[in-house]
Amino acid sequence: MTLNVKVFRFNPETDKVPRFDTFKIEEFPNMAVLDVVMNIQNYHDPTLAYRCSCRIGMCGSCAMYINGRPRLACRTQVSSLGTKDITIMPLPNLPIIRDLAVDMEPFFEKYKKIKPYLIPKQDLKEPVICKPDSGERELIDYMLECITCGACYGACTMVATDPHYLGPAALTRAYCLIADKRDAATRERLVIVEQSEGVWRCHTQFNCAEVCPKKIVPTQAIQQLKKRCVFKRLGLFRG
Amino acid sequence: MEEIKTDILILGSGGAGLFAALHAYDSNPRLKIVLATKGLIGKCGCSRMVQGGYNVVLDPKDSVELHFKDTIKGGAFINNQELAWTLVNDAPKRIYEMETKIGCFFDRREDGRIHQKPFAGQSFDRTVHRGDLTGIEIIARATDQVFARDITVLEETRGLELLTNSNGDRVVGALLMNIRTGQFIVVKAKAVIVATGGSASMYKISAPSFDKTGDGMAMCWRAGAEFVDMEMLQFHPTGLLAGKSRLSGSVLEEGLRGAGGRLYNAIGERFMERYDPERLERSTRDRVARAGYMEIMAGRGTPAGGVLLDMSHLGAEFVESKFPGMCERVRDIGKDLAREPVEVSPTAHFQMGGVRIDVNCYSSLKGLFVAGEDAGGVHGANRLGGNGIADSTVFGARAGDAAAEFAQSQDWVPVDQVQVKMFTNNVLKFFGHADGPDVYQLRDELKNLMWEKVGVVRTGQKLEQALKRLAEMSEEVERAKLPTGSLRGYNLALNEILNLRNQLVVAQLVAASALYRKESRGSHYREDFPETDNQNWLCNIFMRKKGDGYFIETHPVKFTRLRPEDVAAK
Amino acid sequence: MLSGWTWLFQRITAFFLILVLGVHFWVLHYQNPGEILVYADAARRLQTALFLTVDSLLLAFGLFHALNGLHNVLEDFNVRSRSITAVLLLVGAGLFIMGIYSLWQFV
Amino acid sequence: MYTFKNRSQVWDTVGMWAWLFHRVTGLALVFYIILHIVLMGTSLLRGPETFNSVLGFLMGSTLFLILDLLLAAAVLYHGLNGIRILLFDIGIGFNRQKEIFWVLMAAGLVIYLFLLWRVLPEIF
Repeated sequence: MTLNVKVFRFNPETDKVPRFDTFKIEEFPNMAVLDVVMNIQNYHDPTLAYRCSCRIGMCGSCAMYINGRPRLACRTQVSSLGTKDITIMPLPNLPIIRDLAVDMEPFFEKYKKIKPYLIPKQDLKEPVICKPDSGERELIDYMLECITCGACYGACTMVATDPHYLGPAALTRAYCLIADKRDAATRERLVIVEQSEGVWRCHTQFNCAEVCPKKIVPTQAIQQLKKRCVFKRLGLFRG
Repeated sequence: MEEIKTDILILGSGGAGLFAALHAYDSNPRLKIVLATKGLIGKCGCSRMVQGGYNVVLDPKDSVELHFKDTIKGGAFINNQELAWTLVNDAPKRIYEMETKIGCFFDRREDGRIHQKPFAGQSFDRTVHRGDLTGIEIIARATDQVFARDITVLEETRGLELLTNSNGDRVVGALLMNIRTGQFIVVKAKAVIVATGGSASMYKISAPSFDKTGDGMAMCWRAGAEFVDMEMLQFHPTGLLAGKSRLSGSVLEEGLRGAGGRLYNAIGERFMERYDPERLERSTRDRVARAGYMEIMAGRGTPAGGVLLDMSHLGAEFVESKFPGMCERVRDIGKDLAREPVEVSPTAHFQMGGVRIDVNCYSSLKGLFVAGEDAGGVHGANRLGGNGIADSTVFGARAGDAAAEFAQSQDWVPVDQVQVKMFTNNVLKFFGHADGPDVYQLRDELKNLMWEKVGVVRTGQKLEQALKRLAEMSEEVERAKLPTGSLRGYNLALNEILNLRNQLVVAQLVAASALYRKESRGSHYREDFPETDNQNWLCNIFMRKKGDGYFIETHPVKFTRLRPEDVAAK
Repeated sequence: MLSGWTWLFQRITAFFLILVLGVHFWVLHYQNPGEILVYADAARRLQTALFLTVDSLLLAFGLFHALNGLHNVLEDFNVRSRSITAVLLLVGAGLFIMGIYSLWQFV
Repeated sequence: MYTFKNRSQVWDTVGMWAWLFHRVTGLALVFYIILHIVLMGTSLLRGPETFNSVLGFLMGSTLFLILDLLLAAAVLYHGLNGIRILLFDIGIGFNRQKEIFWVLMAAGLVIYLFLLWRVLPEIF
């Protein structure tokens, strides 16, 4: 089986507009889109630029816009696309370094804005006791699986239209920390996310949830934050 | 050329690099710290790919002595015992730090305390984990903490060479290259911490991430650091087989065997009954990997060259709830881990050998600190599953602390511009190579060569053949071609050449050391010397550069805490 | 920083509108299709306190929901300025006054 | 240095279209409500004759009836999807968002067919 692969090419040093190169690639069993990209780069056109590290869906380096959606190239099986025509473009909503490699800086700038690190409570001396059936971490537990690949960021229309919007990943991280009973900076973070560029820009479009390779629903994290922001406004928020 | 002057330069952003940065900063926030990483911070390297978990003594019924004994026994008694002792003693501190300062959250037991799961080769269930994808939690949270501190992070910036003084006994900085722009950066540093990981990716079937190509080891070698036990390279017994896909070789975690997973050959025999009837699949990695390899070689493997890992007898629900990440990965290749056997093969995984260090990560060169997989001696001839991330965080933290202390008492040493010029020319020359060997062909050849000749089962003859070819390839790679009109920025072909150059250095060290050790021990198995020879080989092999070649010698292991007979007596 | 309040009020008005707008539509458009609305009917209805209250609330909530919705869309496109907010506020206030004035002249 | 941004959108998801229609109907309704208030307000203020002639003209025209049906469709959609959004806001249905959408749309279709059944005889 031969795949028709269209690859986005753009080099900001020399090009004004991007172009597409077409490659014919032989498909083999268990082929992921990352295999396709590496095949092209290794054996067809060594000048192609892309980024990847772990190739098993743990590092989140290889998110690309594949056949109409941001996906992790390594976790997207060619057979799952249901077509032999593959179009590969860089992750949307981010500046392009070259070809398929984007500059993740705007994404991480916003991620850093919500203070993504635990600011531990003073009296925390040893691991907290937390029974799995207490439900305390029920929501955040699966949201912590985020690998900051940026797929949600690339899929979000609000990010596309408003360059200041914090975006799904940063807000999800903010929620995980705000709901973490070990953290001491809850209010500080709520003040950050309740700006108009924060949670209120989410209009429950769910594109983020649709593309998340870890099956996280950032929309839900954002709703949890909205709820807390409103409670805080009403003077009902404790913690 | 861009020049940066800093107190501490850290290469690598895996567990060791990140913990080094955090500890160096926290021990003295006034120090300037630069952390350079080949990919994106916290995303490249293998600590993030840790699946199983982190070995640590937390339960009162367990003890560090037991953990130590398991580690030494697993390492076939050639571990550096002081390093191993440091590992088991510091591990609990690091877990506490992760839970209370860094923000990690590990799985809990019913009573709300940290859960510890069974792993192979251990006398107690002591592996702390978060599901079956533990590395993400550790590395993501540590990266978040780096964001909280004033640490300069250079992303997609690879180390090219360590810079040394004129005597060659003091590391004074490093030459880096910004991959995005192709520009060089000279970093003048009082202390350099190398934590870039090993080079197991030089094997056809291998587990590490693609950007891990032994850069740090090769840099340290060229700078003249002393190495130890380079023949010791671990094969993980259960690497997924997925044909030509890059998914091949990725590890199906050890917890699967810990939980009771069984291995069968193609004719349905539970073959571990023959190799280790007592511990069966829960035997150490070296034994299980070799057993699998022997079965495949004896023609009892599957047509694709693997054996079968079966979890189905444990109940689909159990497997899916305990190992969701593994099930998902196997589902990617159209198989169902919870319900049917999955094809696996030994996969090159981890280098126990590396730069010789002491308990504070000082190498043989002044100003050079090494931590994590780049360093050798902690695990001896075989690493226990779950001791890897413990190693990187424990020694990363120690390197950070030590380098901070060192930097406070030292001054900068001038950088030798001639040396810098030589190193940059050695990269720029490739832009003039319109023709020459194709780097991707060379890389594929290296992977096959290592797999066949320096693999799970070695012989003197094969190793000699490998060494000969590796030497030739080292020359060929210097002539490798770059596509005409290649740009400096984001040039993956150029980076592949630099990777291959480094891998070839490490490959030669592994092969040469393997040829030297005329016995079988742990992960190192010689078909021509199949017995473990405690009479002559309870020793470590040391190597260092000498001219264009190397100097190699052995020293007996110092049994400072535990002698082999103490363990055997029990 | 009013975002939190406006968000909450957008929800409250939405809830009210879902409940009341259906009735409003049904009564005025679909209850007797074909029958043309005449002044006298409107005048009679608006003399009852319930209708007057509901219609006034409908006017206020509908206006807020609409103009705040528009404001949201502008913010989504990163159009944020005090003058835009002021214009929307003025338009809203003007329409509200006019609406109230015409509703209440039958009392 | 970086001059080009990829702005490709995701078009193949239910949520995307639900949101987009919500937006479009919302904006249409903003203009309608302004028009509506101005028209009703001024007509009422100008007294019975003007009111009756304006309303008589509008409600007697087929075009108006058709536009009225479009308006009903917009209000119906915006309201039903609004229910979906309110459900999310109180924390319900994140893992069933598509199903909720289709159920509401089915209900909307039934209501709309009922309205058509009542109004269409007046047009023809």
